[in-house]
Parts: sequence; C-alpha cells; structure tokens
Amino acid sequence: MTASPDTPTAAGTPERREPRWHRLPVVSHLRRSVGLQRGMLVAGLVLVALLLLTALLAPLLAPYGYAQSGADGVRFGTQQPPSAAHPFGTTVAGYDVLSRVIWGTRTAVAVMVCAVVASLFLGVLLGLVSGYLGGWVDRILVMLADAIYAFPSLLLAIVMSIVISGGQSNAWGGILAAAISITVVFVPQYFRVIRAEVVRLKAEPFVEAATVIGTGHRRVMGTHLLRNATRTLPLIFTLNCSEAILTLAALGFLGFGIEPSSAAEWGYDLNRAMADATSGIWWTGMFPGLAIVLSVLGVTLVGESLNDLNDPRLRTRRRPRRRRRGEAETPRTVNA
Amino acid sequence: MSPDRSSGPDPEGATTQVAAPSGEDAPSTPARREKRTGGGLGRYILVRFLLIIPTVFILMTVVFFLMRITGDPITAALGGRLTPDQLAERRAEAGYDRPLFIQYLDYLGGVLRGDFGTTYSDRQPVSRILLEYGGATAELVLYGVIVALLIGVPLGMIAARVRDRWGDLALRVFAILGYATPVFFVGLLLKLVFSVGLGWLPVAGRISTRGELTMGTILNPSPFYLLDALRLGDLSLLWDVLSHAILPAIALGLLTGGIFLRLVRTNMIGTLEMPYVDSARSRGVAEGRLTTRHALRPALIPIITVMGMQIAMMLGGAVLTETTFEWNGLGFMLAEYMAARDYVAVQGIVMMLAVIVAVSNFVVDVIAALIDPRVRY
Amino acid sequence: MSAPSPAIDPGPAEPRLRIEDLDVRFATDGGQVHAVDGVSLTVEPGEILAVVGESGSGKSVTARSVLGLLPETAEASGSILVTGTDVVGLSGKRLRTLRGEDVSMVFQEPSSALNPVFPIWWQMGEGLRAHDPKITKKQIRAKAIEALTAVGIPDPAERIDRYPHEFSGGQKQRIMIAMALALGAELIVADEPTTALDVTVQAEILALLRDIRDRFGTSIILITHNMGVVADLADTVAVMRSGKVIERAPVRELFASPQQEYTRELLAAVPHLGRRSAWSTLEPAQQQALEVAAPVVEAQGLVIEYPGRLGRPAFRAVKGVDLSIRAGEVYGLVGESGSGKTTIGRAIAGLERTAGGSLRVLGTEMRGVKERDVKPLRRRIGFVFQDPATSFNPHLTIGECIAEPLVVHARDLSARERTAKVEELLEAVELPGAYRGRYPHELSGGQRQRVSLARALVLGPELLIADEPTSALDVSVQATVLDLFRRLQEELGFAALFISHDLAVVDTLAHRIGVLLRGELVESGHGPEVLQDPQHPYTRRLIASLPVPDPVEQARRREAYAEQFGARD
Amino acid sequence: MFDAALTPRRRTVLLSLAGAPVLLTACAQTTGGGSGGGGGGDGTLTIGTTDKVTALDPAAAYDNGSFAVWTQVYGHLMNTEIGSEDGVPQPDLAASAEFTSPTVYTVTLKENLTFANGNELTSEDVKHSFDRQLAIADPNGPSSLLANLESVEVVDELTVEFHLIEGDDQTFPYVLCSPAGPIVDADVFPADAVLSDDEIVEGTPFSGPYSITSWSLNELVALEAFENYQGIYGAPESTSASLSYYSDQNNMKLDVQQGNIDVAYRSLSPTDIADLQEDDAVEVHEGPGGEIRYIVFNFATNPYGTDTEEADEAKARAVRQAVADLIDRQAIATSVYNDTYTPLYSYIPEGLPGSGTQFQDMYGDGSGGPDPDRARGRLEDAEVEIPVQLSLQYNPDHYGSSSGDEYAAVKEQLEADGLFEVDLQSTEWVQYSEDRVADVYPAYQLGWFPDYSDADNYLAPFFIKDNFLANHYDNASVQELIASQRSETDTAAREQMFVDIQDLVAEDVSTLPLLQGSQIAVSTTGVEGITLDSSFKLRLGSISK
Repeated sequence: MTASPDTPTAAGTPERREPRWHRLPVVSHLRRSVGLQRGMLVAGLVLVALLLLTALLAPLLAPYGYAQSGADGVRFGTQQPPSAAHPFGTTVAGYDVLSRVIWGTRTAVAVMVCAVVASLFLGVLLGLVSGYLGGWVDRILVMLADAIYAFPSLLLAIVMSIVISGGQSNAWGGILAAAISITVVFVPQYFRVIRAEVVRLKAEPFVEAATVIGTGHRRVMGTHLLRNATRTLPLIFTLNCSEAILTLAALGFLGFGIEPSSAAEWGYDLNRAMADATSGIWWTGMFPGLAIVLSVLGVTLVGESLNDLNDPRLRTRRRPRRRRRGEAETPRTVNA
Repeated sequence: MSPDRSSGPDPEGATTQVAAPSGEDAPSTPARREKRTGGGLGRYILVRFLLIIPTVFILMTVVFFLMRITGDPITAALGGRLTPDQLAERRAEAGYDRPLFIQYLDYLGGVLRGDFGTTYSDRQPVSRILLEYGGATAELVLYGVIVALLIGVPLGMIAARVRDRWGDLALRVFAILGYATPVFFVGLLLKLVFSVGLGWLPVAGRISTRGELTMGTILNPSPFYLLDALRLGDLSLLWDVLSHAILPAIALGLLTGGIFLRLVRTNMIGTLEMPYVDSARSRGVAEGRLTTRHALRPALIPIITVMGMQIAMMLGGAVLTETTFEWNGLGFMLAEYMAARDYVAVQGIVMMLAVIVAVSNFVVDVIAALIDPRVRY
Repeated sequence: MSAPSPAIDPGPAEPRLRIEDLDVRFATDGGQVHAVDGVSLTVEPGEILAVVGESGSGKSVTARSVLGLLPETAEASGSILVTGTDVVGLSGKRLRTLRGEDVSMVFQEPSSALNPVFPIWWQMGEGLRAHDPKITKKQIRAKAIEALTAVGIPDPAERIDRYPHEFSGGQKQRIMIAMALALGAELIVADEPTTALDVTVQAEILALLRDIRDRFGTSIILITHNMGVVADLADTVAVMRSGKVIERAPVRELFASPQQEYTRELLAAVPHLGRRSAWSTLEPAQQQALEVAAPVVEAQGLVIEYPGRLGRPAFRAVKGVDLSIRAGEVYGLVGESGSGKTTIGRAIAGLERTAGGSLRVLGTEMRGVKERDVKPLRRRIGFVFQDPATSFNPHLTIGECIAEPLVVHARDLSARERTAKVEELLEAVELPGAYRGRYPHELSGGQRQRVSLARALVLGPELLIADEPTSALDVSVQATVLDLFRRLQEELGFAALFISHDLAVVDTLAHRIGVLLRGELVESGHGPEVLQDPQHPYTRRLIASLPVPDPVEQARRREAYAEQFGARD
Repeated sequence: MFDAALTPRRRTVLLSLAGAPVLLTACAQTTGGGSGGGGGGDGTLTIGTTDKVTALDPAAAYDNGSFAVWTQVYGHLMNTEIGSEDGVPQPDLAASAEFTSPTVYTVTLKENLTFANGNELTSEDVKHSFDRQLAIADPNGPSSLLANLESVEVVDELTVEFHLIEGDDQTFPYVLCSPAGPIVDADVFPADAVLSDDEIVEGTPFSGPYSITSWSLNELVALEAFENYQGIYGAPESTSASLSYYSDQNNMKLDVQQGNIDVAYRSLSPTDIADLQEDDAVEVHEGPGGEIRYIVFNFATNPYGTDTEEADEAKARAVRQAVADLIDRQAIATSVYNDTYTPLYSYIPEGLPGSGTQFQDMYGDGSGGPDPDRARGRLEDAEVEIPVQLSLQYNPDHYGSSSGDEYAAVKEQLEADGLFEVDLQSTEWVQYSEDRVADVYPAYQLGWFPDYSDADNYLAPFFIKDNFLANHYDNASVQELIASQRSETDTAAREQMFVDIQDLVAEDVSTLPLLQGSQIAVSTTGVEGITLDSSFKLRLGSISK
C-alpha cells in the first residue's frame, strides 16, 4: 500500500452522506473546525456579521446622520467629550462620532463588496485564461502583472483613484474610485494566485483526462479548472476584503478618500483626528481606529481559519485531547 | 491595499507555502527536474537581468500615461493663481501642449540616452533623489526588517511549536492585529505613549536639528545616518539617530513582523511534519533541536522567498510609515511628486523600485540557493 | 526466507521487542478510528519479522508506535517493551535515549526522510550527538564513514559532505540504514523500505538488510504489502487486518499453508511471475488472429523530447522506439521510473508532441498533427490514469465524470440516455448504479479505478491506454481490477497499451510485452518469450530482481541472481 | 503671493538658519540643556514649518515656501519694515527710490553693498536680477509679476532706471518686494538659465540678512548672519537659525511643545492652535493674515448665468446676492477654524488700506449675521424659483483638511431656510485647477495669498476682464477704476478708489469673500521678537531667544 500510513482513511466506507449545504465553503469549514481553531473562526464570523449587520441597519442604529452637526436647530458643538447624548463624543467638525463610525461600516462594506467583486471577476478570468492558454499571452500578462506588482500599491491606488474619479470625491464616485483602484492593485495578485493554481491543475490527471476525452477548451476551463482553482478563493476573498478596508482607510488618511459630507469614512476621520489626539482629544481617533482594526481583525480571522482548514497540514486535529477529558480512561480500562 | 502591508497576509504566500517544502516532483515532467541541475550562473544572471528591461519599460509607459492624463506639473503648481491664458502659455513653454505620444517618445529618448532628467517641481537631479530618499527608505526598511525578524521568526517558531494551544492563539491574534492595525493608527498610539506621554522618544523625523548640524560637518555624507553617526563616533549623535528610528521601526516592524510570524509558523508546521523530522526524531534528536536546526533551515527557503519580496515591497511601500513619522523616504516622496504631477521624478523613482524588486528577487534566489543545496544554477 | 538466521543464536534472553495488547486510536473528522486493536508481537534478536497487510490494516501505525512516533491525534495503550523499556507513555529524555540507540527506523520515502539542506555527515551526526553530546566532529565523521562503508556507499570519505539530492534513491535508502547502524540500533523498523524504489534497486536493498542482520544480528521489523519482499527477506510473518494480527507464522509455513481465509486470499491475489501468462491462455487460433490483425498503433523511430529551459538542450525521453499494437491486442510496456513508458502512452493519446520518427494512431500520423485532427481520434481512444484519486474532478459526481465523454462527443444524446449509458457502464465495472450520484472522494481507490475504466470505455474505444492503473492499489484490489480489465478486454475486444513497472502484472494481462530502458525499447515479444528467454541483460536482471511470493522459489532465484550479477551491486 | 495652500500633510524640508560653532558665543541665551536631542537646545534658532521649498533661485519658483527662504537670504530694493502698520515699501538695499518720470522708476543703491561671497553689489547686479527673470520666464517662476516692466537701465554704479510700460504704476514698489524682486549676484547667476540649489549655495551670492552655509536637500540648510548686510531688517538678533520643515503639522506641534523647535510657523491645525493656546510652555502669536478664502461665481454657468438655458442677468445676480445674505462668516470661523480665521467682509483684507465692510453692510442682517428673509425677498423680487439649485465645488487637498468642514457649513447655512439646495462636490487639486477655468464649476472655493501686500493685489487679478478666475465677470467701470488706481499717486484718492471698486463688485458678487486667515506663530517661552505684520513675511532676523 502506498497510502499515507499514519492516517487511516475511511475511504472504503462512504456511507454517511452530508446534506448539500454542508458542503458550502464557510459552513463546511465551520463543521470541520475544532477547538481554538473553531473559536477563531467563530470570533471572526461574529465580527464580520457585526460589520455587515451594522452596515445594513446603519439608518436604524445611528443616532444621527453622518454629516449632521446639529439636531433640532441645536449644534452639537465640536470636539465634545463622550456624553449621554454623544456616547463617542463629537468630531472637530461637530459630527457625532458614534454615528460616523456606524455609517462608516456602510462605506467600508460597499468598497469591500465592489472591490472584491470586480477583482475576483477580472483576476479570475485573466488568471484562468492566461494559465490555461499559456504561451505569449500568458507571458505578457505575467510580465504586466509583475510590473504592476512592483509599483507601490497604495500609490497606484492614489493615481487610479484620481484617474477614475477625475479627482471627484462624492460618495459613490469615491466608493467606486476606491474600489476600482483597489481592484487594479489586486487583480495582479488574484491573477497570480489563480494562474498558479490553474497551471498546477493543468498538470493534474483529471484535467488531462478531460483533454484525452477531447473536451473543448472552454469546457475544460469552465468545468474542470475554474471550480477547482477557486478552492483558495474564500481565503483570497477575505484577504481582499481586509485589504480593501485598509486601503480605503489609507486613501482616506492620505486625503484621497471620500469627503465627510458625502459619506462617513474611517480613514478620513482618523486623519482629522491626528491633531485631536495630541491635544488630549482621544475619542475622535480611537473609535474609527478601533472600527478599522476590528473589521480587519474579523475578516482576517475568518480568512486565516479558512486557510488553516483548507490546508491539511495546518488543520487542528486535536479532538482526542478534548475528548480525553470526558472519556480519557475508557480505552485504558478496556485494556486493563 | 496599503503598501505598508504590501503583500499583507499575502494570498500567494499562503498558497505557495502549502506546496513549498515538498520534495522532488513527480518524474512525469523531466523538464522541471532539469531546471535544478546544470547550466551556468552567468547565463542565469544575464537572463534575469534582461527580464528587468521589459518590466521597467512597461512600468515607465504605464506611469507616463497615467500621470499625464491626470494633469501636468504646471497646473498642479500654479493652477490656483494664473489666468487660463498664462497657464496655457507656460504649458506650451514646457512643451506640455504637444501630443502625448510625442512627449512620450521625447522622454523615452532621454531615458535611452541615460538622462533621467531633473525633477520638475524642485529641480533635483533624479539620481540624487534616488540616493537621498532611497537611502532614507533603506535605513528605515533595515530597522523595520530587524524588528520584524526579531518579532516574526522566534515568535513564529514558538507558535509552531505550541500550535493550537492558547499560546499559539495569542501569538496569532497578535500577528493579525499587527497587520490589521493601520500603521498610522499604531503610529499615533506609539507617539501618544512614548513621545507625548512618557517623553522618551522623539515624535518624528530622522534626527534632531542639532544632530543634523553636527552631521552637516561630515565630509562625503552617506545617505545612512546611522553609518555617519558611527563614523563620527559621537555617542549622543548615535542615540539621537537611533531614538528617532525606534518608533518608525516598531510601527513598520509590527506590521511586517505579523506577516513574518504567520509565514514562519505556517512553514515550520509544514516542515515539522516532514518525514525527515520524524526521521531525525527516530534517531533520538531532541524536540527543541528539531525545531531550531532540522526544521528551521528547510522552512527558511520559502520564507526567504516571500520575505525577500516583502522587503522589496517595503522599500517603495512604506508611504504610511514614512508619512506618519516624517521620514523622508522614497514612498513618501513618490506620493509628494505624484501630487505635484512631477512625472519625471515619479518615473525615476518607480523605475528604481522596479529594479529593486527585480534585483531583490534575484538576491532572494541566490540566498535560497545558498541555503538549499538542491538549487544550483 | 532462507535458512533460519544462521549467524546469531536466538538465545533464551529477553526478546528485542515485545508488543502486548497495543491499542491505538485516532481522532479524525469521521470520528474515532481504532487503528490498532490489541496487537501483540515479539521480535527476537536477529529475527526479521514482516508485518504485512493492506492499507488501513494498522501495520504502519504499529511500527511507528514502537518508536513513539505517533501523531498527537493518536492515543496508545498497552505496552511496547523495547529491550525491557515500555515505550507507551514514555516521553522526553527517556524516549529519546531509546530512539536510535535501541531502535531505529527506515522510512518509505528515502528522499523525504533525509533533510535536503544538510550534508549527510551532519545528519548522521545529529543522532550521534543526541546520544553523546560530547562527541567531536572528527568522531562523527569517522563513524559516518564507517557506517556508509558498511552499507556499501562507494567513496564514503568524500561523499559524507554531499547533500541527499546528490544520491540516488537506493543510495539514500542505504544511507538511512547506515544511520541506524551508526547508532548501533539493535532493532530496525523498516516501513515499506523498498516501495518507492525500482525493482532492481529493491533487490539490492533487500540484500543489504539481510546482510546487516547477518553481520550485526540486528532485528528487523519489515512493514510491507509486497508478498514477494516478504518471501525474500522475512523469517516470520504477521498478517494484519483492521488493526489486528490475524495470523503469525514462520515464513515458509505461512506461504505453504496459510491458516486464515484472508491470508489465502491475499496470497492468491499476488500475481506470480510466469504463472498465468496472458498469451499462453489464448487458444492458438486466437493467437493466430492477433498476429495478423491490423495495427492500431504503429511507432517507428519514435522520439519524444521535453524542451530544455533557458537554452539548455532538450531532454530526450524516448529515443527511437519501434512498436506496434494490433487491433484487439494488449501490449504491455514495462520499465522502471524514467524509462519513458508513460511518455509513450501520453504521446499515443496526443498529450505529448513527438519530436522525431513516426507515430500512427488509428491511421492518423501524430507527428506535427493539429489539435483539430486529434479531436475525432479522441473518441476512439480511452485512457486510464495511474492515480485514481487525482484523475477525477472532485467537483463532479461519478455519473458526470463518466458522462463527460458523452457530453463532448455525443451531444445528441438526451440526459436520460446518458444516464442509462452511465448505469450500464457502472454495471459493467461491477459498481451499483446508485454510485452515479456520489463524489469521487466518497469512493475507495479500487472503486475509483473501476469508474476510471468505465469512463475510458463509455464511447466504446478501439484503443485503451492504461498507465499504471493498479500501482496505487492494494494487492487484493489490484487483482480484482486486473480481472475486470481482462474480462472487459475479452468482451469488448479493444486494443490496449498497458503500462506498468511490474512485470508480473503485465504478464497476466499483456499478449505482447515491450521492455523499456532509458527511452529505448530493449526487448519485445510475447509474454512467455520475454519472461522465459530474455535476450537483453537488462530484461534478465529485471526478471531476476523481481521477488516471487514463494519463499522457497525466491531463495533459489536469489542464489541464481547472486550467481549472475554478484552478491550485491 | 501664492494661493494660500496649506498643504497640511506635505513634506518636510529641513532648512536651517544655523551657525558655525564660532558664532554661538555671540548669541544671547545659549542654554544648551533641557531638550534632549532637541534642536532648540543651543543658540540656533529653529523654526518649523509645513511649507515646502521648491527652488533657491528666485527665477525658478513662485510659492510660499521658497519665498520664505528668499526673504532671509536675498535683499530686495524695496521691502516692508518689520512691524510696519501699512505695509508700504521702504528702501531696503536701495538708498532711495522714486518715479522720476511717469514711466521711469529710479532706484539708487546704498554704497558699499556686497554679497556674502564678497562680490560687490552694484546696479549691474540689479539689472541682471530683473533681466534674467524676464529672460528665463520660467514656467514655474514669478516673472509674470514683472508684466509692466519694459526694461532696466544702468545709469551708474549705484543707480538703475526701471522703464515701465504703463506710467505711474503705484504697485511697482510692491513688485520690488515680491518674489520677483530678490537681488542676485550677476557673477554667480547665469542670465538665461536657472541655477541649481547646490551651485547657489556654493557661490554664496546672498544679499539678505542671512547667508546659507550648507544646504542638504530637504534636510538641512545651515545659515549664519551675513555681516555686511545693510538692508532694512538690520542685523539679525540670532546669528544662527534654522528652518525645520514638516509634512505633518501634528508632528510640528508636538515638537514645539516639547521644545525641539523654537517657533512653529505655517501651518497648524485649528485644533492644534486651540490646544497650544492652553499650553503654558508655548506662546501663540497672532498677526493679520494676507491669506483669504472666497467663493467664486462663474457668470456663465451659475444659476441663470449667460450660458444656462434660462439666462437672466438679474436673476443670476439675485441668486448670488441671496447667497451673500445667508452666509454666517463668524459661525464658520468659530466652529470650523476655532477663530484662527476671521470673517472677511470686503475684498481687501483687514490691515490693508481700502479694507471695508461691504458684505456686512450690504447683505445679511447688516451686522455680519445671515438674514434669510432678506434673501428670500431678493429671490422673490427677481422671480427666482425657490429653492435654487446650486452646485458648489471645493477642494479638499490644497487648502487644508478643514475645507470639507467649511463647505459643509456653507451648505448647511444655505439650505437652512429652504432657499437653496446645494449639490456639494469636491475634486482633487490638479483636476480642480483645470476644471474651474473650463466653466465646469458654477460656484467654487478658492484661496489667495498676495504676491505683495498692496490692496491692488486683491482686486486686479480678480476683477479685470481676463482675470485668473476666468469667471466671465466683465464690469467696465470696475475695470476702469482698477486701471486708474494703479497710476494714482495720491494715496487718499487711491484708497477711495479701492472702496469704490469694492462697492461695485460687492453689488455684483463676482466672488464672495468668506474668511481672512491670521498669521499664527507658536513659540516656546523665551522667544522674543516674533513680528507678524502686513508684509505677511516672517523675518527670522528679528527673533531671538
């Protein structure tokens, strides 16, 4: 036998069949996870869910608008410390920090979604075609991707955001500009990952099997390569999400983001809060900063957990330890 | 993605590591085997360097057109005070009214003659900018890498050793926080604590004004302050230089260290499960030694590859760190020149970055080859 | 096995190893797996104990528990006494002291069991240093040279500074054995030590192990699935199944009169060189018919190259091969790794470009052929891949996999017709029709290879190329798959190219056999001709190296081998 | 000069007016201790700024940061006295200067002037300085300020005649104080090419109170007092000083708080300033600022503008006036800028002759506050449809990050009573600069920093026919008045003309002045002599510590 000797497989007895939804990416991962790894995944999922829910329910949750500096004709006042009326205080522009943090989730999620969808689409398509076809197309695309890769990505994002928006920074313009510039930065990375995966898969017997059968290129790409190459996508997806949040924040911080009257954006708020922090006004920066950290933390935790669970070497296989507490002595007593 | 986290939790890193330390490939592709043996080092270097040319050319072209469709340096500088006619006149004088393609050929011609030009906005020779700011960035990156390695490698090894226990979890969360926290946020917190609160360390910059004056007396100053301080042998100056570097190095190092930690951990776990580790274990080698000697070196090969790229990226990518700490480096200046639409400067810097990335790729391969006896070109 | 261990007097002393009631459980996703279930074994000084069994029988786990090398997910109970010390529950320094000095291990994959980035002497020294921290570099090197000399590595003084990749697979395995020797281990656990090696190398390693035992009185636990190896080397055999030792007997006794049904089946399933030659089973008329049938594949001076990188010369995998496969004929192509046998198969299927000579497949010249012209050819060719685990798209069901050729080539078929066809084929390969809805990973290796066969046959091909279809399977599974293949070939009458490294397997299936050596066809002819009257020295050596699953016959063959090729090397 | 860019997070250059150790003894308080590693420790006076230097050659740059350095190292023929109330130019290197005929402005130099390199400073150098400005006419240079200069003639070693195109140009003395006016060494500076920074430093062709001893790009420029300086500023109080350049105002603020620099000048955020005002360790100095902020209306594209579908001059004007009625400048200055900016009620800022209160008197409640009813009345009288749709643009990256808050406040004020619906947009600077002159923005934000501190500089560039705003404002009487005030030699009459011009333009609301920036410098305690006057220049020579 040549099968790996230390992991007895139950290959011969495929009796239990799982319901289909158990095979969905995150669900199957969650089911497979154990111990601390599951803890990480769950913590990540909770944070992400919190982010998404907040974004969805922002109008209900936020006490004020993101660009509202007064209510009922009374101005909030600028840089007010946290109080009952403003649990997170107010900003230098007199906005309610809590409201801006809450509305900020919308911007972050919007950019995340747009960026991820766009880069997934383009990167996967290019990587698939390039990796499968090979030859000159491949070489040129790889060279192009490498060239873009050598360009500092934040700066690329800055240029792209100027090119795309024509320098305008209204809400959707800003979101799309941020999203597309993130896309431009990420497409080469997706491209490389997918291409590498496709090149690997191309040598797999099942793809050769399809070739031998005479399956056409499009079907090979669509049926055989794409679905298997996307194995790593949930991971890249989450990484992309966290990078999107960070890039958006960095753009905002450097002043190339979305203006406060168009939408709430954490990076911009942090930029404005730099002066506050050294003046003892900690609340204007702390909360947007924490919002960024928590969002990225949540998404990254999910991504890391998925990566671990996808990688047989990294998966926790620690169940016996947990079991042992309950039934540790059982086997021993049997032997005794 | 922010450049400071260039390849953040690099998706590729993640995937390449998975397959990395496996042994030989299946013999069905002899071509792949072939690569490992024979051939000349000289030829390899030549081909590697020739490959830089198209990369640089592509970048140059892309940058030129991107920069130029977003505006010219004159409008950037004087758009707020000249009449449209005056602006047009000045643009014509500078030749910016000619067709873009002609301007491109013009620029290309200059580059081919080895003339990278002087920056438009502050009239500095591009070569000098590269040296000055490149030196500053190199210094920052050096410090950052040292911190990152100090954080990443030992902690990564510990995490791999205690994998799936609480210590591992804590280290991993620490690593994630390292790259989940924007560098400007970390910078702010560090400054608040160490500069404002405790008053131990300077807020920003590379050196104090007084130190700068002392430094001004040195002949043939190098772009590296640390080197100059050492040359002068002045201890207070040395502390001056180092104290300015501590916070930026920590901010940059935390970020990269988080990535390194994860990288080391993943690869160590991988190599710790390799049969040769079991094989050494079966001969009675102690666990600690298995980690530090037997598993570390093979694990380093993929790590070095990714780290090398990481460092190359950091060279151009530390914009946020440089901005937060007033560290006038390449990335920071690039953002500056970009805002000024000074495409001469931008081109020069980008080109240098491309070369750096290509060269570090190459260096990384050489280092990997030194560690891995299987790779000999 | 030869004469019962002549060199060492077994003696009444404590056995080298006494396993009692060993029980190992693993935690897996599918719940707990009871890998070893109450195993008790003893190994006397100088004894070679073979533990045989198929995948999942627990033999490797048993072997590894002897060194306390179980993964963290495992939990062991019972006792394993190595020269009196109980390994179970032992940890830390005491376990390390025991490892190497008392018991050492030889792994299946010599390439991955040696650390690729350290020189040999250093790796050998690590074990020595672990047991004697004060040892000097000089002493280490001296010991390493001594041990390498003992295992027959030429030039040891110079080569201890080399890295593992500079040695061949067989030499690496010798080095592994040398490491065990250097530490003075009295018990070597050899886990499938020859599985990854070519058969000629295998013979050398087996000879070495025997020699070690003879010279040093080392006890060896040999974990293997190969009955030939068992017959060649073992004194005693323990047959394992589902974590239990079901039979334990001296080797000759076991082969002569197996007590257990399972053991009998296992032995029966092993192909025995020259026992059941496919050509011989044909009636003369059939033989006649095959001799005159039109060739479906005709290669003349076939050359296949892999392009070199960065201007290096191309690697020539196949160097001018002439061969032809006639309609209805099974052609067996035999060779060791790197001989180019797979390459030829792939070229016939249009997966590799030919660089020289001519290759006509079903009437089409493959040299310089356009992809467009290959496509119609493809529906007439079936291909079965070596590894059933990777040759299926994990995202398609078995039914979809089998139907794939229909989707591509028979577009006018309705979904229902397709389903019917799939079920028909599943039945033909003796699988329940309900398996259609399953995913490849839910099937066992043998089942997957059946499906692979079904997929290859769904379009009723005239030519089937089978590339090592059974090398990843257990013996008993291999036997049933081979039977199936034979039956289907007889029924459907397709021509086949059967590629294998195992002469015995090829002989039971192929009408004609070709022997490849480094890209050249050194011998070809009908099965009995090649096996009984090999012309080329390489063929002779190949045949002689192949251990037969019969200790008595194998002993005789070994002597003959020694006579012909020298005792070792 | 320059367009008042705050460039808050733009780079650092280290320019330091610092001395060789020998000179330290001459310095007053050389209390070296205290600030460990700080720059302000010894006798060197250190000034921090976020402005950026682009060139040391006066022909090559036209920006605040560069001019700030030139002010220290180059003498001008005319300059403003330190502490001057009215900002009227006085002879600097000149002994005397006057119109000897309407088109001839004759300047006599002081005797025995030299450059720091020992070369004599003669009328030839003066002619050379202006000729090369015109000859080089660098796209980035200030040569356009010399538009009225026809030629320069050397009469004798000490006398030069400036021949002007239009006679009696009252702004000409001011031009001589402007970035176009530094006097440079003819032996060092080529006549037709820009000289690089390094060559300038090497040639030490300095004629100002300080001379640069070393200049390392963006890091350090060490300066020492130039002994033979005979200009208007007098000998520097501090013989050595340095300018420290920051990209992040916040870092500059922390450094001044910690005593690492002695003075922080241009620019600190309102929050920082508010915080520093409460810090006992530092002193906040305020002075009138030449910097103004205003909204430009494009007469072609603003509501009912000439290019719109319902073009109607009266309605268009009513809309602009209604905007003027609704703006509450004081509220913006206080809430957005912590009163570091003050309301600007006329085109000419406070501190200069001709400054008035037109927008307080003519609009709103008459005392600076908004008056929605008045605005509504205006709109209704003109039969303008309410609410008015107004598209308003601002730039977020050129005038400081508070621009966003400022315009959010403007929007809020305009919309408060339902009279306007404002579509507020922002655009990145370069694009903004291109779009604003291409009739893309009906109403947009702009800022201004004067080239020289004459009231003319706040009127002519904006309201002549082809003004730099390109907003199609075309009022013949305004243009006439602007032309005639230039040649009006009687100061009082000229001032009246300024008032008249502003009255007229305020009626049209070509632009809507909003705020005037104060000059703010923050120093550590013990620093004396910081003078922020209507020259809008910080002269290091007067500062000591």
